[in-house]
Amino acid sequence: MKLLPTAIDWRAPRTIVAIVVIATFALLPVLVGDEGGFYVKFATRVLIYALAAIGLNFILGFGGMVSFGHAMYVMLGAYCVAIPAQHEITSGWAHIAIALAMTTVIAAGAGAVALRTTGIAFIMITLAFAQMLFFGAVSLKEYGGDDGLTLATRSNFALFDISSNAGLYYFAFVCVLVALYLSWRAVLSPFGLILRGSKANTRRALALGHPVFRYQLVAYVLSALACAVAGVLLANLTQFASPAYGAWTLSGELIVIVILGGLGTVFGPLVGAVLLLALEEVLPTLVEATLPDYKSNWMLLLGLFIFFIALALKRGVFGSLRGGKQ
Amino acid sequence: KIGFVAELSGPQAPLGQDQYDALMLLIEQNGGKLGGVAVQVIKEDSQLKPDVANQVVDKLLEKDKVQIITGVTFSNIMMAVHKKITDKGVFLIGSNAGPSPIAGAQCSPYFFSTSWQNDMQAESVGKFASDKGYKNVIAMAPNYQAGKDFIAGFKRTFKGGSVIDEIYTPLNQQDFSAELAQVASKKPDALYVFYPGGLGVNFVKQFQQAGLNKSITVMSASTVDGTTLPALREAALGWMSGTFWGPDFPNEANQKFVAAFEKKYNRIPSQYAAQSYDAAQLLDSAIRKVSGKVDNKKAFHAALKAADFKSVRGNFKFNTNQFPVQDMFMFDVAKDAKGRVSLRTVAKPLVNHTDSYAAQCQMKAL
Amino acid sequence: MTALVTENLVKRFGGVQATDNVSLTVEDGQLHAIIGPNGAGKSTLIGQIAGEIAPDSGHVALLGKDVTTLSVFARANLGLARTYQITQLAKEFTALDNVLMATNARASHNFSFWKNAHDDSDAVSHSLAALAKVGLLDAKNRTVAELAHGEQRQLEIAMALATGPKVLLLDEPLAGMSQGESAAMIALLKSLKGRYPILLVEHDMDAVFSLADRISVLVYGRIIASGTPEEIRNNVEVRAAYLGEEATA
Amino acid sequence: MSELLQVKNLNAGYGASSVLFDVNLSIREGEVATLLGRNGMGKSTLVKCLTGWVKPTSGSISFAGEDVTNAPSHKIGKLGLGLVPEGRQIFPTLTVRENLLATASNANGKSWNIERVVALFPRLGERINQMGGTLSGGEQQMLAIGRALMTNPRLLVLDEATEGLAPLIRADIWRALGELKKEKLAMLVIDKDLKALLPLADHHTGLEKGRIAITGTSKELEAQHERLHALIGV
Amino acid sequence: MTAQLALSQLLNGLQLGVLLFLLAAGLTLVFGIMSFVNLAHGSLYMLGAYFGAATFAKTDSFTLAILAATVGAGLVGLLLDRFALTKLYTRDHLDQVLATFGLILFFNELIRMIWGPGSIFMQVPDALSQTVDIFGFTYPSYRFAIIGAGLAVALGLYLLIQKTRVGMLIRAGATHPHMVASLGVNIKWLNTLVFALGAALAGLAGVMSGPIMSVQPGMGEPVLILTLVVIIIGGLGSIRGAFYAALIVGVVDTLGRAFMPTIMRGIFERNTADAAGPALASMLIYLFMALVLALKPQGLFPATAGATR
Ligand SMILES: Nc1ncnc2c1ncn2[C@@H]1O[C@H](COP(=O)(O)OP(=O)(O)OP(=O)(O)O)[C@@H](O)[C@H]1O
Ligand SMILES: Nc1ncnc2c1ncn2[C@@H]1O[C@H](COP(=O)(O)OP(=O)(O)OP(=O)(O)O)[C@@H](O)[C@H]1O
Ligand SMILES: [Mg+2]
Ligand SMILES: [Mg+2]
Repeated sequence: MKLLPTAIDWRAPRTIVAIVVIATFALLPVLVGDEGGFYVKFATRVLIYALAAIGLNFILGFGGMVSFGHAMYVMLGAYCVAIPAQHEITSGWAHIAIALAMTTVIAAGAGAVALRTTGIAFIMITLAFAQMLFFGAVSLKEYGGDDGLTLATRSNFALFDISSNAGLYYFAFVCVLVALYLSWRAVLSPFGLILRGSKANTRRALALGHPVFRYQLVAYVLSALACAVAGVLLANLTQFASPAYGAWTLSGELIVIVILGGLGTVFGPLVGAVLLLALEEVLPTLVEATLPDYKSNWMLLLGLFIFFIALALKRGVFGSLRGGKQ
Repeated sequence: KIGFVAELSGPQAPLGQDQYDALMLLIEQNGGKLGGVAVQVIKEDSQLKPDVANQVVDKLLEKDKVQIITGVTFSNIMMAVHKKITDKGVFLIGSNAGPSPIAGAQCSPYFFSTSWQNDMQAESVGKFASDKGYKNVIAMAPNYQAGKDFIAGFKRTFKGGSVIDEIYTPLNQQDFSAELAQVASKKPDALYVFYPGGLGVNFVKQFQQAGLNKSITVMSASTVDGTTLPALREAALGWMSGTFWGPDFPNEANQKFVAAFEKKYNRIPSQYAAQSYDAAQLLDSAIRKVSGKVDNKKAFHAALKAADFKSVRGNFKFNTNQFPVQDMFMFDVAKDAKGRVSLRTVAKPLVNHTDSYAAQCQMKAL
Repeated sequence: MTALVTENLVKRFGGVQATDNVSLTVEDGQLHAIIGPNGAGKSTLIGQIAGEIAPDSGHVALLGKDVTTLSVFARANLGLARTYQITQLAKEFTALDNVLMATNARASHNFSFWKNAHDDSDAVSHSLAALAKVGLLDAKNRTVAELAHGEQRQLEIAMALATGPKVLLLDEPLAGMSQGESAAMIALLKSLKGRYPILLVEHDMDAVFSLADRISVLVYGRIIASGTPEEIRNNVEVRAAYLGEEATA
Repeated sequence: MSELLQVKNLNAGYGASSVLFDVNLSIREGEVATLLGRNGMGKSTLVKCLTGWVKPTSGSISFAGEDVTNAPSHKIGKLGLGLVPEGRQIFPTLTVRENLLATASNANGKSWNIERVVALFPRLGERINQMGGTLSGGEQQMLAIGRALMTNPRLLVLDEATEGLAPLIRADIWRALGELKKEKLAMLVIDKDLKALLPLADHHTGLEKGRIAITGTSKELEAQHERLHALIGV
Repeated sequence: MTAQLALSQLLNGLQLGVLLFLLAAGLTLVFGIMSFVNLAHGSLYMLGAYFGAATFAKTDSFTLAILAATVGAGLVGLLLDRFALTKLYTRDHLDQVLATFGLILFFNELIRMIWGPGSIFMQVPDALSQTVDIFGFTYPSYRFAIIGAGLAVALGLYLLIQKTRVGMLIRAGATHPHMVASLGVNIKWLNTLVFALGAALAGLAGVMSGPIMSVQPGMGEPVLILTLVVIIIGGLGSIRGAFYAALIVGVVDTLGRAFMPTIMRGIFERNTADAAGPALASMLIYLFMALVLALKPQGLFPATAGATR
């Protein structure tokens, strides 16, 4: 698998980019100082999106399962904070535990049905599940329906204090690092090898004796869990949970992040998240500075940018950099 | 520095655009000032996404350090940012969305609305229907929070007849042929609908095409308004709509506003523009009162609360929950003097109307 | 023990009777060849034995166990390995990774998330040995897309061998190989013969007659003859339906 | 007789890896040539250069009087190069009949039609309305040959066209190719069956690691038995 | 419930189905046959609606509007294909997803810049603005016209794809484009043709729905999702499948909406029924799709009986 170097080459552009990105994130709160609370929050959002994208990439990039419904797990995670909080349960560990448990159950069920199909049908059936959950949340009148639910305070993690912005930031940062490391290990492990092999040729994998369905289901649930944690964090960041977090547009955005960063690379999703969200932030300002009348049309540029990236780079931004030794 | 947040992209952008244009209109009329103080409006697009709204509000609060935020188009966006803004002690002047929790239990001294609580429009239509003595009414709305609120509000004030059927359509549904066939077959005295934005455009057109304009009276809320009428034109003639303001209001403030708005933007202002214009006037009056010292929160709050300005809607004052107490009107769609399709006042079903959640609000002192 | 038994297998595709009551046995250590005209149903038969195609009726027994209702991977885990007539490989994998995937199938499941698959020296050396057997050691780090057609055919066989099979199903292993490689492959099959029971489908008659212990001839989904190579070579019906002149050569 | 195909000093490869080095080959109208060599020596790569799938890094190819070194595939096809590719590549979602008809053409005044193809491969007649993708391997191979003939080519290129065919059919194909040769159809044949190639072909080119290792007429080749043996491992 | 009501609901379902078919046909052609995932198909629909509405407003001729929409969208499709998308055909599906997602943003914003953010108005043509009385109920004649036009297009497409050489080549090119080229066919132009045809059909659907739905930026996306559902249920790449699936989805959706609440009220008490009914109705087609896929992963009418060996 040429996309995946077997050993790290410290001088390869990919490694350098990865180190620079990680280091920047690590130092960001220090760099921007007290005045930069906004940037810290923005970076937290980037990390949260990255975490969800890392989860999605695990099945999309490595397993070939294009889920168009992963936002539903983000939404689920968010509601697993907001609803217990409504009932005075504020422990963050409890929120995470509930989110993980709920997600495991739902993802196992949805995955088991969805994985009966492949390709485009899989895309659509995952979308279908997400839409059902979305409309389900919209009809939750006692929990705000589509107006959503506000959180009085952030979750209470005994060891980590996330009530400050920097605290939440570092918590998210640690989650992303852990997710990156775990997916790096998993992808190179026999499990990952078989998962990738099943993507490349399912028929052969089966004939070799691999229970492909089980591998895929496990991968699907794992990836959903990452998204659920992202949802927990998002609810804490915005102090809000709403069906909008499960809208198909967010599922689409996650896919875009993964592809933009570089499909089937471990680090790509983080780069993709940084790029997409930074563009959404910078472009309006840029357009305003040059063509003030057209500020609200900045999405035109974003669209063009995404289009040309897809056209020019075969493996996304990070994926197109040279990797380590083959 | 004033922050302005609204939907400025996507299908719902016309609402946000009207809010923005009206705000800027007043500031321009005042020579770039509000209350005698030069202001800078920082405009942000919430893209109808709660997490984006959060993001832009963070930016306004922490990077731009604004002291006042106005705008906010949709209820779910309001819910996502309301707490964050008011917790910071920044004044939020809502010029559209008025979800019930904010009028009730979650009310805050830092929040003022120059529009309405969501149920108010529905209640005025309900009252109107009672006054007219309709017996059998069918109510229709999309199946989401606001849709349910609007039907509940209608039923609250509709007395003497019965709602023979409530039809909730999926939020993403664009074609109403099935429901219209249903309605036609039941032959109600009147139909009450709530279909905001593009949904309304679809609904009105399809209603007309089904040949129902002649046979069924329609009372609507948030369906035919300044943002949808340009797309609907003759198709909406005869439709009725309940709200607090119409461009034909004779009071002087309004005549001036409508004329200026039409002159500058070359279109009839919508109620969203009117609400936002009032928000701007409110700020203008309050800032003037404290002579620009917005930092003195107590004084500024009192100044806002006094609502000492000439609202384009005429009567205006704040209730305990800092939502307006106002008259509610009924309009129908007709051609105006210049032959354009617009709203025309036909009745005033509710006078000095208050919303029904104020009782749940225990307003903290500042 | 009988390694493989099929009993009255029947399979229809619409109007085509692809398999018509096929019963055959492969004894332990035996190389059983199946020959027959194109479209006779040989690959379909292999598919039914491997579990990819569900027979309309009939049974398959593997190493004394009825596996008719078992899934493809369950049969593989019992020790059944196959090659495909039309190459089935993981295209963007290197040759080594392809074989490594096969090697990893020796354990019936492999939910190991932690260790690097390439750090498992046992598995790697086992895989390299399989590559060496088919003469692909030099190509181990090339991706499948970079391999010539014949090399892909060789890899196909390496993968089947690497799973450590108890029974081998080979669907035209020599197809696409040049004369030189064919000869090497025949030698390899000879060395495997006796160690594994093998069911071989092949159109290369030199290979079939030099390798097979027993030959069955499939025509229009039916076994029309079964016997030693000598018997088959001299069977008039078989010559008319399949062999033509070549048998005399 | 004029040169139908002329390959001069051809170099080609995939990305960074070079596969062909200074290959020369020419075929005249009505002539039959072969490419010999073990697996991976570059035979198919040469074919891909002829069809425009792989662009040469240097050298030139002319076909039917035109320089086609960098011509698009469809132009080469129109000029009359009929391909039976490695691995068949028949259209799985078309029926047998449609496979034959879809790209048929009679631009070159030859007269292949469905009846003739079916007469050559009766098996295809029996399967005429079956989807291409469900044919057996050998049936697909027959279809691929039939499909190429239906374009009425001036030069028929067969890349391992007898792979996976039953002995009887293989014999049929060799006989058919013999007949085509009589009709003065030029051919380039890649096959491992030297026994069949020697009587059919006029001249041969053997490749080793992308370089020409041996050339000559059938007679000349038989004379260099040792060399041939080393080259293709007979 | 009267027989008339049931019949008019059936017609409603048919009309929705036909409209969906116009979109699905183009999408399934490029998607299933050329193996190109074109998320921007909805944008072409939107462009068609705008071209049509603008032309109609200028000329008052619905015929011209239809012409402008079809030709205009087709032309945009042609240009897109020639100058941008060709490169993407041989690439991974996900690259195509990314690129066409970019195009969606681009087109939506472009439309907003040109025609403004609000809905624009499109009237029903005078000749079709009446209602027709049949079997004792009235039905908008415009909707009848949609049904008629859709059925005609369906027939034409069927003949084109199944019965003509072009159709065969299109299908052949889907799996082995190189091979088609080597057999002497200019596959690029063929693809362009297919793409433009799909785009033109999307444009046609756009202009036909203009007088019914609101013509506004972003109108393509909800429709796109529904269309995807249709082609999945129908089986990728199958025009026949798209046709039946579109009609089934149209009818199921309409009847579900029309009768589900009543049915629910028969089962549950009013409050539960009012909450569950519409929620279920919104999920209905998704449920239906999930059900179809769970039972027949290839869709109802798969294009190929495609065994690969
Ligand atoms: N999925 C299918 N649908 C319809 N017919 C099929 C299908 N699969 C195979 N067939 C038909 O069944 C018959 C047997 O096919 P099979 O592949 O088993 O032949 P084979 O003996 O392996 O031939 P070959 O030697 O050419 O590979 C053929 O006629 C083929 O066309
Ligand atoms: N797409 C490709 N990318 C990179 N290298 C390739 C590619 N295709 C073939 N090769 C390499 O080029 C060399 C020549 O391949 P080619 O297919 O021309 O061989 P061949 O003589 O046709 O062999 P065979 O008899 O096995 O078909 C081989 O070493 C092969 O590994
Ligand atoms: Mg076979
Ligand atoms: Mg070759």
